[in-house]
Amino acid sequence: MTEVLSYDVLIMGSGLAGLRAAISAASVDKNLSIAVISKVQVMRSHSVSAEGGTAAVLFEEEGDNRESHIYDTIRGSDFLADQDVAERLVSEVPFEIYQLDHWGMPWSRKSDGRIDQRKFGGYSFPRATYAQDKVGFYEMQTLYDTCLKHENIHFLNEWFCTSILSDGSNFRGFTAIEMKTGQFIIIKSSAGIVCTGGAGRIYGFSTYAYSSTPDGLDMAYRKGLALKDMEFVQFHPSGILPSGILITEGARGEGGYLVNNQGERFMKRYAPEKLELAPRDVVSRAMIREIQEGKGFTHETGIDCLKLDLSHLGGERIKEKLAGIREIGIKFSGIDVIDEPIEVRPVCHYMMGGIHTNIEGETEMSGLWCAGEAACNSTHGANRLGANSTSECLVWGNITGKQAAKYAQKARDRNITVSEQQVIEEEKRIYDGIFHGRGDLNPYEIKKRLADLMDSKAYVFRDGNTLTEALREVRELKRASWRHVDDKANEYNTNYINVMEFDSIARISEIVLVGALNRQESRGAHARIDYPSRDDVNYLKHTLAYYTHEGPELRWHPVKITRYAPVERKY
Amino acid sequence: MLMLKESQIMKIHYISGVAALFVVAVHILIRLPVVTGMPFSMSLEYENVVANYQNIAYAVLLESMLVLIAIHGFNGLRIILLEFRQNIVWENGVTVFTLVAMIALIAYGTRTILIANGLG
Amino acid sequence: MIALVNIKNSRTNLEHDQKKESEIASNRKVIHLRVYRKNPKQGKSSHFDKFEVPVQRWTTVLDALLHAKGYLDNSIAIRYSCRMASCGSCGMKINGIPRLACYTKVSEIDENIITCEPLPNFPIIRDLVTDFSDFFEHHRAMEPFIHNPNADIVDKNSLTEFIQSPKDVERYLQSSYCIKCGLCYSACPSVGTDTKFPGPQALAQAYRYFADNRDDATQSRLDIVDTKHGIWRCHFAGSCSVVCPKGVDPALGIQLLRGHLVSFSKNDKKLAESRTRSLGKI
Amino acid sequence: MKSFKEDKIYWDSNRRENREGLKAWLNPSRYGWERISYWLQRLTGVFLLIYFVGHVIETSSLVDGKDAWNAMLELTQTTWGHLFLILVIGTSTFHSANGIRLLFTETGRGLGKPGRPDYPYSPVSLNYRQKSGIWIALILAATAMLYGANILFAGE
Ligand SMILES: Cc1cc2nc3c(=O)[nH]c(=O)nc-3n(C[C@H](O)[C@H](O)[C@H](O)COP(=O)(O)OP(=O)(O)OC[C@H]3O[C@@H](n4cnc5c(N)ncnc54)[C@H](O)[C@@H]3O)c2cc1C
Ligand code: HEM
Ligand code: SF4
Ligand code: F3S
Ligand code: FES
Repeated sequence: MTEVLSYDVLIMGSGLAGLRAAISAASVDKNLSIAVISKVQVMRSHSVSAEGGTAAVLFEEEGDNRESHIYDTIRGSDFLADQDVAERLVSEVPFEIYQLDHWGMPWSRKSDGRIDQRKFGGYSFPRATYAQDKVGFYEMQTLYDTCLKHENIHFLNEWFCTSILSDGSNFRGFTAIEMKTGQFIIIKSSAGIVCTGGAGRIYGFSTYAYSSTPDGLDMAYRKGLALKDMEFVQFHPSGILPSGILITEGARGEGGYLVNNQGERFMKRYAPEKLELAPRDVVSRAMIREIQEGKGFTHETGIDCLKLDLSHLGGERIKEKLAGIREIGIKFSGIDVIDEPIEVRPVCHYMMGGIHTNIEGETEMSGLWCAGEAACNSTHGANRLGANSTSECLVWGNITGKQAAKYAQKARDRNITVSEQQVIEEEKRIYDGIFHGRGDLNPYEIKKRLADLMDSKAYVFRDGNTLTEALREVRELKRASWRHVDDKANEYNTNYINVMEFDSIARISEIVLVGALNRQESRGAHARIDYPSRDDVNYLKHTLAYYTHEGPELRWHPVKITRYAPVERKY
Repeated sequence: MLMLKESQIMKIHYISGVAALFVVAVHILIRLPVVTGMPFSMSLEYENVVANYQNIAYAVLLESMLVLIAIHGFNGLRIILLEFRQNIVWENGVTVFTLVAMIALIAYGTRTILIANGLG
Repeated sequence: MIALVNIKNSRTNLEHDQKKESEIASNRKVIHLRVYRKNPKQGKSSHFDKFEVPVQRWTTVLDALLHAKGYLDNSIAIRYSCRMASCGSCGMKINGIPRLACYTKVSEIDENIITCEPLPNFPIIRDLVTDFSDFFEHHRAMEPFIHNPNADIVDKNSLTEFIQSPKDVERYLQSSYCIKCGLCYSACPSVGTDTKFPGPQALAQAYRYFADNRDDATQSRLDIVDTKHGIWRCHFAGSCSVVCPKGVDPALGIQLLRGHLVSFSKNDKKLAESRTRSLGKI
Repeated sequence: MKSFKEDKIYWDSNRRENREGLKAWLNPSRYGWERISYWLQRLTGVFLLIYFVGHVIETSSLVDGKDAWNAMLELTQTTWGHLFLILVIGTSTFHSANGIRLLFTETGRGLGKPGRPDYPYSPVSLNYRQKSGIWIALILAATAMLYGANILFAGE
C-alpha cells in the first residue's frame, strides 16, 4: 500500500520563493501544517548561488522613485511584461527588503548604518540592494533560519516530486519519492505552491546548479497547465570558462569593464549611454558580435570569449564588495581578478518563461499557485533585469503563501480524496516506464547531446533553419531508446532521479525550440537572425504552450498594457 | 545531582588548575637540592618526610594540593567520560563515580597527612 | 539591426576546435578515483571501486566523480548541486580530509590516486551520501533566528529599518558565511563521540545571532549552550576552522562566546536602533 | 503523519553510526598543531590523574612506618622509576603551560576578532600566538625533563 501523508499547505521547492511562501503561510495561521518538499536539502537550492542584488526602491528622498523602477522593468522586458504585474512587484519589494533586515539579513550598509544599494544593468538609479556578492545565499539563510522559528513548517528534505494530483479542476496533492528510502508516497493537500525554480540545466553552459532541472514545469505541463513564454531564455554576459559559473553583474555595477582583444571597451559602440550596464540581452548580443567579428579571445579550451577587467577597482574594494567573485575566479578560473582580467562569455542564466499564472500567482488549476522562477506571471516579459528575480521570488512567495494559507483554512474540514486511477497511472509511468524501461543508449550521453544542441542552436542568436534542425534532433533524442536505469537499488538512487530529470529536460527543450521557431521576431532575449526586428503588430503577446501527445500546442495570450506604450529600446 | 551550571563547573576547573600549579610548584621546589641543600634522594628519607608533614604550613599546602588536584583531575575525567557515551544512566553514573572517587581520594590522602602528623 | 553573421556563434569553426583539442589532449592526464561503496540497507560490507578518469587543469573532484557516474558506473550515489562551493552539498572525505568535492581541484592533490569516502560523524545513507538530520537538528536547537519583539513587520505602510553600522555587521558577518556543509562537524573530535554536542557549525551560529545587535535574547542564547553537552565540550582542537571551506572560523566564535559565559568578556552590544522610513506613492 | 516533534528528538536517540569515535581522539595527525595540543592535553591530563592517584597511595605508606616507606622507595627509586618520574615532570609541565594558554583562549582571549575573511582563508583563531604557545609548552616540557633527569640521575 502506498503511504499517504497529508498537510494543509504543500510547497514544492525550498528556494527563495518556497521558503518565503512557507513563512508567509505559517504566519497566517499557526494551526496550519505546512510542508516544504524539496529534492535537495533546505539550504542547497539553487537560490544560494544568486550573487548580485535585489532591486527595490529604498531611497526616495535621494531621488529614486517607484515609477522609474516600474518603467525600467517594462523597458527592460522589451514591453512584453504585464504592466500591472511590474507595478505590483515594485510596490511590494521594499517591504520585503526591510522584512529581511528584521529577520537578520546581513545587508551591506552605508557608513551611517542604513542599507546600501549598488548599480545594476538597465536601471536608472543604483537600486540593487546587496549583501557583498552573496545576496541569494544570505537571503536563503535568513529565510531558512526564520522558518525554523515556526513549529508548523515541516521540511521534507530530499523528496523528489513526480507529479501533481488533481480531481480535474482542483489541486489535490503531489506524488513524491523519498530519496533516502526510495519509497513512493502520496502527499495530499488542498492548497499547493510550485516553486521549483528555473530550468537552466536544459543548457550545458549554464550558471545554474545541477539541480535546476525543469521537473516542476514538466509536472504542470503534463497536467495540462500552460507554460508561458518559454522561448525567452536569458544569457548572462559573464560566465567563466569552462564551468559557466557566474561573475555577477554587480562586478560591472561596481565599475568593471568588458574588453575585446584590441583592448577596447566595445560596449560604447552598442550602448553609448549605459555601456556595460545595459540590460543583459543587449550586452550578450554585443559580445557575440564582437566574437563573430574576430575580436574575441580564445580560452585554452578553444572556446571564444571576451574579458572582464576589474583590476582598476583596486584590491580593497574587490575584497570588500566582490569577495565571492574573487574566490570563484581564483579557484575555478585560476585568475585573481585583482590582478588580471577574467575570461567570460554569455551563459544561460534565467528562464523568463514558466508556468502561466495571473498577477496573484494563481495557476489555471484551483488550489495551485506558482511563485519564483518556475512561475511566469509576466513580470519580466522578454528580458529580465538583473536583481529583479530575487525580488520576484520574495514578493510572490509572500503573496502566494498568504493566498494558499487562506484557501487551506477554508478547505480544512473538507476531506481530500485522490482518485486511485491517477496514482496507479503515475506509478506506471515512473516504475514501468522509467525504472524498468529498456534500451541501449546511456541516458547521461543523451543528456549531454541535448545540452550541446541547445548550447549551439538556441543560443544568443537564433535562426529558423537551425532551430528546425535542433527541434528535429531533440525529438529524435526524445524518442531514442534510453537505457534508463542501471541502478536497481531503492536507497538514494540518483541514477533514477537523473533519468526522470533528463526526461523532463527533453520535453521542455522541445517547448523552448517550438516557441522560438514560432516567434518570428526579435524581442528582448529572443534574437532571430532571420527576423531581426521587433514586430509589435503580430507578436506583442505571450506564447502559451499546452501539452498534447504529439508535442506542444501553442496559443497566444494578451499582454497587459496599462500606462506605457511600447517604444524602441535604446541604452 | 549537583546543580551547577556547566560554566560554573568549568570555572572551578580552571581555577583549581591554576591554583594547583602554584602549590605543586612549591611542593616540588622543596624537594629540589638548590632549595633544601641536600641531594634529592636524601630529601626522600623517612625522617625528612615525616618532618615535612609535621610542619603545619607544609601540611596545609599538601592538603590544598590534594583537594585542588583531585577536583581538577576528576572533573577532567568526568568531561572525558561524558563525551564518551550519551545516555542518562551513563551520565549520572559518571557524575556519581567521579564525585565518589574524588572524595575517596581526598579522604585517603587526608588520612595520611593526619596520621603522619601524629607520628613521633 | 542585427547583422547577419554566421550563426555558428558558439564554438567558432570546427578545424580550429580540433587543433585545440589535440593540444589539450597532450596535457590531459588520467587519475585513479577510488570511491567508497556501501548500501547499509543491503548488507554491512563496504568496498572501494576504482575508476580511471581523464582530468584537465580545472577538473574538480566533483567533475571526476560525475564523469565516473555518467560513463563508468551510473549507480554511484552522490549528493551535489551548485558546483561552485555555495550550497554545501558535496562534502566528503577526500584523501583523508573532509573537503568539498566541487572545491577541490584534482590538480591540488599531489597523489595520483584520489580516494573519496563519506563524511565521518554522519550516518551513511549510501556510498558518499550521508544523513544530515542530526546536524540540522543541532542547528535548529540554537534558535537561529532573530529574537526581537519587532522581528515581524506588521504595518506595511510604516516600514522600519535597523540601523547597523558596517562595524556592527562585521561582528557577525563572518559566522554567517556558513554553508552548512558539515565539514567542521566531521573533523571535530568531540563530535566524534558526543552525539549531543551541537558541534562547531551550530555553535558558530549561536555566536552569530548572539553577536547580531538586532537580537535581544542575549541571556537565553547563553543558557542554550551552557549545558552538559553544550559549548564546553569543545576543547579548541581547531580542526573545524582548518577544514571550513568558507572561512567561517567556528573555533573563534565558540571561544568568544565562552568568554561571555564566564563573564570574562564584557558585553558591549547595544540593541540596534530602528528607524522609520518614509515612503512615497507611485 | 510524521510529526515534527518526532523529528526533533533524533539526536537524543544516541545514534553513533559512522562516528569516528576514539579514533578521532587518538589520532593527532592531519589537522595541525591545535589538534596535537588537544591530543596531548588530554593524554597528559589522564596520565597525570593516574599518577596522582598512584602518588597518594604511594605516600600513604608513610603511616605504616619507616620499613614500609623504605620498601616503597626501593620499588620506585629505580632507573625505570626515574624514567617514569621524568615523564611525569614533562607531562605536568606541558599540561600546565598549555593549560594556561587554553585558559586564555577558551575564554576568548588572544584570538583576534571576527572580521571579513579574505580568500585564501586563514582562520584568525589558529594564529601564530596559539602555535607559539603550543611550541613554548613543548619546549618547557623538554627543558623540565632534562633538568629533572639531571637531578634524578645525579643522585645515584
Ligand atoms: C548564478 C546565479 C546568480 C543569480 N544572481 C541573481 C541576482 O543577483 N539577483 C537576482 O535577482 N537574481 C539572480 N539570479 C536568479 C535567481 O537566483 C533565481 O531566479 C531564483 O533564485 C530562483 O529561486 P526559486 O525559489 O524560484 O527557485 P530555486 O532556488 O531554483 O529552487 C528550486 C527548488 O525546487 C526544488 N525542486 C525542483 N524540482 C523538484 C522536484 N521534482 N521535486 C521536489 N523539489 C523540486 C529544488 O529542490 C529547489 O529547492 C541568479 C541566478 C543564478 C543562476
Ligand atoms: C597544574 C596546573 C594545571 C593546569 C593549569 C591545568 C589546566 C587544564 C586545562 C586548561 C584543561 C583543559 C580543559 C578543557 O580543555 O576544557 C585541563 C584538563 C585536564 N587536566 Fe589539568 N591542569 C593542571 C594540572 C592538572 C593535574 C595535576 C592533573 C592531574 C591530576 C590534571 C588533569 C587534567 C585532566 C584529567 C584534564 C582533562 C583533559 C581534557 O579535558 O581534555 N591537570 N587542565
Ligand atoms: S562552519 Fe564551515 S565547515 Fe562548518 S558547516 Fe559551516 S561552512 Fe561548513
Ligand atoms: S574542532 Fe571541535 S573541539 Fe572545538 S575548536 Fe572545533 S569545535
Ligand atoms: S556542489 Fe554545492 S558545495 Fe559543492
